[in-house]
Amino acid sequence: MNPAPTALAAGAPIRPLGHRLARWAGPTGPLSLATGLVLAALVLPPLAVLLQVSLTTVNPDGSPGALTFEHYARLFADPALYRSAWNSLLFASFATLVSLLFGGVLAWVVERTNAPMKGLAYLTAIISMGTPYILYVTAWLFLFGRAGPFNDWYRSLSGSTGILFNPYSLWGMILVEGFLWSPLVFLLLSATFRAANAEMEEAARMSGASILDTVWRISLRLAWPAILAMALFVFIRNLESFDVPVLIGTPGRINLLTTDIYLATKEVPPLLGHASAFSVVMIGIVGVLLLLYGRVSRSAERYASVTGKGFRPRPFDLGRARWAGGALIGFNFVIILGLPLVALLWTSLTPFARPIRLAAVPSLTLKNYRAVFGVASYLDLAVNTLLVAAGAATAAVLITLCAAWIAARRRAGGTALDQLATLPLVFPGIVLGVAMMELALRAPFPLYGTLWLIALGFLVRYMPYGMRYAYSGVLQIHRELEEAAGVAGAGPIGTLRRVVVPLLSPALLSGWLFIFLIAAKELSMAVLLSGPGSQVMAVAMFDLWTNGQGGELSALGLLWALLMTLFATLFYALGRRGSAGAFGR
Amino acid sequence: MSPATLQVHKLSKVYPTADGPAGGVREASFTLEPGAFFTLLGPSGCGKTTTLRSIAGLETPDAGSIRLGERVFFDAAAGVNVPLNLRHIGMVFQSYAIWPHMTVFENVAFPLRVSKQQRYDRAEIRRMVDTALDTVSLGGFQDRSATRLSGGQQQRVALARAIVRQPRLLLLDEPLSNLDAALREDMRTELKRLQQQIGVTTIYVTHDQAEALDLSDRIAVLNGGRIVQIGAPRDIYFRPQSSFVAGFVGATNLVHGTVQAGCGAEAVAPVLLADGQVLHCLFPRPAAGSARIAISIRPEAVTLTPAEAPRRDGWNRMQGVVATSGFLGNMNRYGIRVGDAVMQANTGPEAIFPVGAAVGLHFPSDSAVAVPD
Amino acid sequence: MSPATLQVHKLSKVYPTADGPAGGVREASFTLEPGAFFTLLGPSGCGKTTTLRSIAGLETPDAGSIRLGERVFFDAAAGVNVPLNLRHIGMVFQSYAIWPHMTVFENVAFPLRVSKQQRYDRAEIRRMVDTALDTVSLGGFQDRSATRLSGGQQQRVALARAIVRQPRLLLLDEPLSNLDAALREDMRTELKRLQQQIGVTTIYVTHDQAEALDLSDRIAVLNGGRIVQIGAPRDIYFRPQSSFVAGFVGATNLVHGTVQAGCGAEAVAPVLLADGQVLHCLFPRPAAGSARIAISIRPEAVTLTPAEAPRRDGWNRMQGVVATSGFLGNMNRYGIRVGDAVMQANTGPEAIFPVGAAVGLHFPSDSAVAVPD
Amino acid sequence: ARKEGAVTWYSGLIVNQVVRPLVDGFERTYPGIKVQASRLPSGEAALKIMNEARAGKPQADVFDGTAVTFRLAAAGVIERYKPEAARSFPEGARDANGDWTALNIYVLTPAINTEMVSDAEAPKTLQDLLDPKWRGRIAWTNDPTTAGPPGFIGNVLTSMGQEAGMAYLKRLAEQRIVNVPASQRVVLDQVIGGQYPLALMTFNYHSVISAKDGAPVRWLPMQPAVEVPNPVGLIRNAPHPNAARLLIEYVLSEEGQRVLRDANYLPANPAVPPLDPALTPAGGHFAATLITPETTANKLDEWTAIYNELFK
Ligand SMILES: Nc1ncnc2c1ncn2[C@@H]1O[C@H](COP(=O)(O)OP(=O)(O)OP(=O)(O)O)[C@@H](O)[C@H]1O
Ligand SMILES: Nc1ncnc2c1ncn2[C@@H]1O[C@H](COP(=O)(O)OP(=O)(O)OP(=O)(O)O)[C@@H](O)[C@H]1O
Ligand SMILES: [Mg+2]
Ligand SMILES: [Mg+2]
Repeated sequence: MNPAPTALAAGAPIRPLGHRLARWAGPTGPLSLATGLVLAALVLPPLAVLLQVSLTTVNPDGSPGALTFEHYARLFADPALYRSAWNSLLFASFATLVSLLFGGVLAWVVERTNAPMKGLAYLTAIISMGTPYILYVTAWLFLFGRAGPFNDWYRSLSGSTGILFNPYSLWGMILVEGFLWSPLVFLLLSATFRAANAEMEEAARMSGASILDTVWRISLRLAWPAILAMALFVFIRNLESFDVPVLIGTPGRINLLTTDIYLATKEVPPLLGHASAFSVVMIGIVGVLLLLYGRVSRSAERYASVTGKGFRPRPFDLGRARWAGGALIGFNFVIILGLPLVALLWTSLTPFARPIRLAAVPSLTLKNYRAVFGVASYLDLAVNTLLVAAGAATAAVLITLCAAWIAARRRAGGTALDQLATLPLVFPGIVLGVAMMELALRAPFPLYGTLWLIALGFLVRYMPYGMRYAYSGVLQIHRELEEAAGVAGAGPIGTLRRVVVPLLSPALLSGWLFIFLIAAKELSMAVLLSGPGSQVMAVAMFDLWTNGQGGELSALGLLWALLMTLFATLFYALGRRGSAGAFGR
Repeated sequence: MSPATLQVHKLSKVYPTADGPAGGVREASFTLEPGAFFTLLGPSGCGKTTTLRSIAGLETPDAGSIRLGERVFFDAAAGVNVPLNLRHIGMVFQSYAIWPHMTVFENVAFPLRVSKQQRYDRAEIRRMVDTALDTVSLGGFQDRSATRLSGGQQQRVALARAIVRQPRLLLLDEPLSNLDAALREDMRTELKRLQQQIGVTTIYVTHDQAEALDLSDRIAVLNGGRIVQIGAPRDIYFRPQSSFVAGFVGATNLVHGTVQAGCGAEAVAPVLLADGQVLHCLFPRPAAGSARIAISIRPEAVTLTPAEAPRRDGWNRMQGVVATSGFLGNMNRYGIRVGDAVMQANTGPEAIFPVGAAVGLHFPSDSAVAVPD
Repeated sequence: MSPATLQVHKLSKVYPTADGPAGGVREASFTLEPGAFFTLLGPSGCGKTTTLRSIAGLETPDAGSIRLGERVFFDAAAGVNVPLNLRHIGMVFQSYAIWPHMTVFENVAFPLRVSKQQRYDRAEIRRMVDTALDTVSLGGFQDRSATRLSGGQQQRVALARAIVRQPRLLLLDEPLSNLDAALREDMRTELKRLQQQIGVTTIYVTHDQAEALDLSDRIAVLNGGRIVQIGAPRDIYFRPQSSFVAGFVGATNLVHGTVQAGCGAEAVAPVLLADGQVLHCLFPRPAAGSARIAISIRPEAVTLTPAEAPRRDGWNRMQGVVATSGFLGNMNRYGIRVGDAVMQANTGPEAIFPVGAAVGLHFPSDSAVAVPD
Repeated sequence: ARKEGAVTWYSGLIVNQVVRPLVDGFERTYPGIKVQASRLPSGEAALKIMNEARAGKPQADVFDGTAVTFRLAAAGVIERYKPEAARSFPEGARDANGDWTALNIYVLTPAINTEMVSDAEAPKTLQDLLDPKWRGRIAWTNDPTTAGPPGFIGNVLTSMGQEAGMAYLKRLAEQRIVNVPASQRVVLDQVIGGQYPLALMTFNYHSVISAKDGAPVRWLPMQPAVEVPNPVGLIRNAPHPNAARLLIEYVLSEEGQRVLRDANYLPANPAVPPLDPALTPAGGHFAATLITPETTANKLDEWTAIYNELFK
């Protein structure tokens, strides 16, 4: 054949005008558009409110006043800003590192080796997600604090009057935050490791590499894009986190960027301009990170080695080090779950706050449990909470399923959808709460003060997490399975419903459970958005906490965690049965 | 529906990469008669799958047009692009893409359940699925979970799914490449029978020349994104138009030389080799004197004899020494050192020459085909 | 290191599944001479990979022992199990498992860098990697990123990586199955040359009989987790000990019949078929009178003639009608209806019989081999 | 009022201890009117009430809370109402204009862990707090209201005078008081738990409650203490104004105040003495600085600024 001397032969790119538009005209165009509209409707109004609040003064009656840059000016004029920024950076980076190291190594051990007690790791992750942060953090502080058993023992052993651990330090904060988020890292990375191509590792072993060599030179490098994406995600979350910086940083006089913001929101009424300006700046920074993240998570596919065909997971035989792996899982259990639960159990059994000492044992009482069971309204709260959390989780999973599918498959508008869905990650809860409140008040239908509003708020707030779960899930489905549905005549919705959803169900279930669990304990928004008829559990717990009913709080928290665990276990059992049926396992 | 004529015209689809557009397929044109079995053959990465996916609607081509019967599927100039789910095409993927969460029955029934053009009721679906499964000899497997099938069975489920709606066009992307040799042969026979039975126009993608030659009515050989030859299997095999086709479609020995005297099409003419030997070759196309050409000699066309055997009439004879010998079961394969080159020769399993033996290589003139160098 | 004798004794490895232990391999025993090229051949799921992985140390067998030279790798009874990274074995995986985040050089240098037994300095590493890459004809590709390699090149990188430390044993798991036909043949030749050049004891896994026959010194045919025959290629092909081996190692026609009179080993004796015909067959093992047996006749042993051609001396002759015909390039394949059965016959590309023609099937008695039914 | 059928109360009080018993009592007295109580921290309460008012959709009828009142007054969302039941209340316990009426009284004092601090060591005066031995061992809430550090600062400045007060505060700041990001009650619990031996600005009745359970804690009648009324009031354009008035009347009535008292609070109604009379400045004969919402409105920003400058 004689190649015709056309532009083609010259290798020039052939991209007729409107080629990009053609993508939109494709069968997924309408779905992209619809998902985009829903996402925009969810994310952009709060963003607009945020911008407005950050750019206006507040009149005494709380209405927005004149345009001003004062909030930004104040932000940057603060002489302590650079110190706080530095602290924030340290805190976010090292906490991310701790989460990644701890959660990541754990995920690897659980997914890729024959270490014993793997179930325990999952149990730990799930229960820990069901336990309110505040309980967690206070439990750790209680244990490692000045009067905690560890410093107590140290004093009695060494005879000194000082302390061994000072949790009210930057390192204390980093550790606590790191541990707090390691279950999430664990759950998401274990999916990555599960999907890894075992032959890559075996080839290294056959080449004479020890297990450590193999992990360091092969496994980690191959999972690198996924790890990096995960790291960015956790980093962003840490950067905007409030709980730990405030609970630990304030007494320790360690100011982070968010500490100030938090204090501003504690004024009466909260000074939202400041917080909003901060959020806007954060959105800018995080926007850059998100772009980076988008690029990284895209290249994660390059190494995606799963096709599903002939794939058998083959764990490493750790030999005697098996028990070291088991020990790590045990340590994780103790640190993430065991110790805090012991602390909670102790406080729930003592009549008033007391350090853990043998001397206090005779005074132990069940009165706190009696008190909890004596309050009938907890039942309503529990029902409300379950409804709201389940509603938010369901909606978030549905929306992010569409968004993640479009994004992961590079359909029209995919990147935009991904970023829209990830954006709420940077809204501080209270700011988002205010935005939602404003919007609900302006809504033409009765939304304000209903459970719907809380669910909506949770939906926006936790969409980014749903997105992560769904996105990595979609990447694991062999593309041809979907294409076969298209060729067989199914439209995008049909493909999604009949093929993608069933195949994705394990990832979707995990995502659902995750959102459900963290939504059930979310506080800052719940306080603002709940009306008299729509109180949720977290508000009640907050009430107990501010009233110093620590014992009752612990009792309630423990019971709540128990309920959540039962719920999650049931859910997993059902899920497993469901997917066992689906996959013939 | 009755099969229809498929017309692919100047189809181009290249992929943007960091170093500019690459891969894909460029300016592919062909027309398929209704009921034809057409094969795209070529080495890995030559653009076979891209072509197939463009026809299926899984890729949006950059240029060209695709029409089936009177229906325009795609026309870059006119801006027409029918979504894939409305094209009514059956396709079997290389990985089969059997949905693991469904039974065999549900897999095959899927195209009927999602059909937009026509609603099928339960009884109809059951009847059509049963028919399709019977056609691929999988009657009775209806309720088996799709994950509990062997490779060959999966392949047949994929086929049943592709034909259940009686598509106007059937696309098969290397459907046999995942199977082991014995199964592959069985399935090949099966596939051929099936296509003849239902008479659907079929495009088959493979890189296995034996498969292509065995199954097809017509073959298009692709290389580097372009179609380099289209023709009937025997044309492709016996009348390659380039040394690439000669070498890719079946093993061959290529010998280089100069045409001694110009000749017309389908004529036998002498060719002078570098070492001074003269071979008589078949020229499928006219050739000018003193043009440089290559001669393709199939290993199975070569008969080996002890060195002293004379040249037969109308045959060529070369002289060499056995360099390697291999036993392939149904034949022996010899590498014969002739001058600097090693020529391959296949013989029946009974003829045995030891390595180092001097042998004569004999082949008829019409088995030495001239191709452009 | 010099190659050593590999002894595998009663190796068993089964997988626990929901319905009891299944799959894997059972009681496999064989001994390999230093430098031998040994092939495990069998259908998908017969336990080839399991055997190979057990030798490599990637699986822990349930029973048996494995020793290389004087070194015991594994002995279930004695509780010995050398970790895989200390076994000093080279292995090529079916997927090649080339690490995408390294260059070609780094991929090949990896075994040297992580070596525990010996530290190599930079110059040494460079020299050894270069040698290995030259051996597989990839000199000059050192700095290429591993993701930018074609299938054949990846395959050779994997090979270079496996041999760079000069292992005492080389394990290859279907190294050619991902390549296209033309490349597969080239690599086969290459592999054979290479193994002879470095002289390493090699175990090769494949389900392709042509590959096995061509490459191996000895072949073990596996079926359902058990070794059913071990022998030299020609033994396996011409003297199958079961109809499974006959059918799996090369296409064959199996005809069932009854021994008319008992006979000794390597004797030719008449067999009565169901339709009353008598065929003369070769009995590799002694047979008792009136035993039921199967006769294996290779398609390429069958010569087709027009129906009227007479029986040749020492040959068998059957009568049939051409049912199918296929063109495979280097041969034609015919399906001939003989009574109720269809027999396959391969002929050279020149012999052409139309479908429906009555033909005679001729084959020598020693090409009709009796196997247990 | 009965026609309205319901009344909504945004409360900063503790639901289980006070709000629910009050609601139960009210609903028993006025069957047919349902009380919907919503627990809100001050900041959120102010935000919600103001935003609802602005949107023209007020939801709440009744509010309470120290920190909320003056902001709401400034925002103009309070409906003036002088309850019948409060006729007998002292000056400082009701607003002359009727913006608010005290529901109860808070008395804020230091408290010590009795296991860590002996009676002899316990600080008796504000000056004792400057003793170097307390350095880094004093805690207080970081609540930016008059019940938190700003209230303490106000107390010092009011009682010592502007100049002497500032000098004192500067020296106190060198003690590096620990800002605990939690309520006064939680700070007290940390004292009980042994994290800190001494806390400032705790509600004195909390110490009494805990001590009754056996906790090693005691409040110090250090003079002057801080006295803050907890106001209750009516919201302008409330959806259920009449029922709201009934509710306010009820909670201020002797019956309502007894409910408060039984929950260990210090009632505002002089007719209902507290369980432990020694807790109030009057009953316990100690001096206290009364900080009313008006003072708060005038001074809080200034005191908060001092807090931010010196103690954060
Ligand atoms: N999505 C893509 N992006 C960039 N390049 C691509 C893409 N898909 C295919 N290519 C390139 O286009 C060329 C043709 O690919 P195609 O899949 O059509 O080959 P093929 O002939 O089917 O090969 P194989 O036999 O290996 O399946 C290849 O070089 C491939 O690398
Ligand atoms: N980890 C495992 N768990 C359960 N069964 C297994 C496992 N690995 C292999 N098997 C089973 O053991 C049998 C032998 O497997 P093996 O991989 O050795 O087969 P093979 O001969 O290499 O086949 P192929 O040609 O398909 O690679 C198969 O039936 C397989 O299903
Ligand atoms: Mg392809
Ligand atoms: Mg295998």
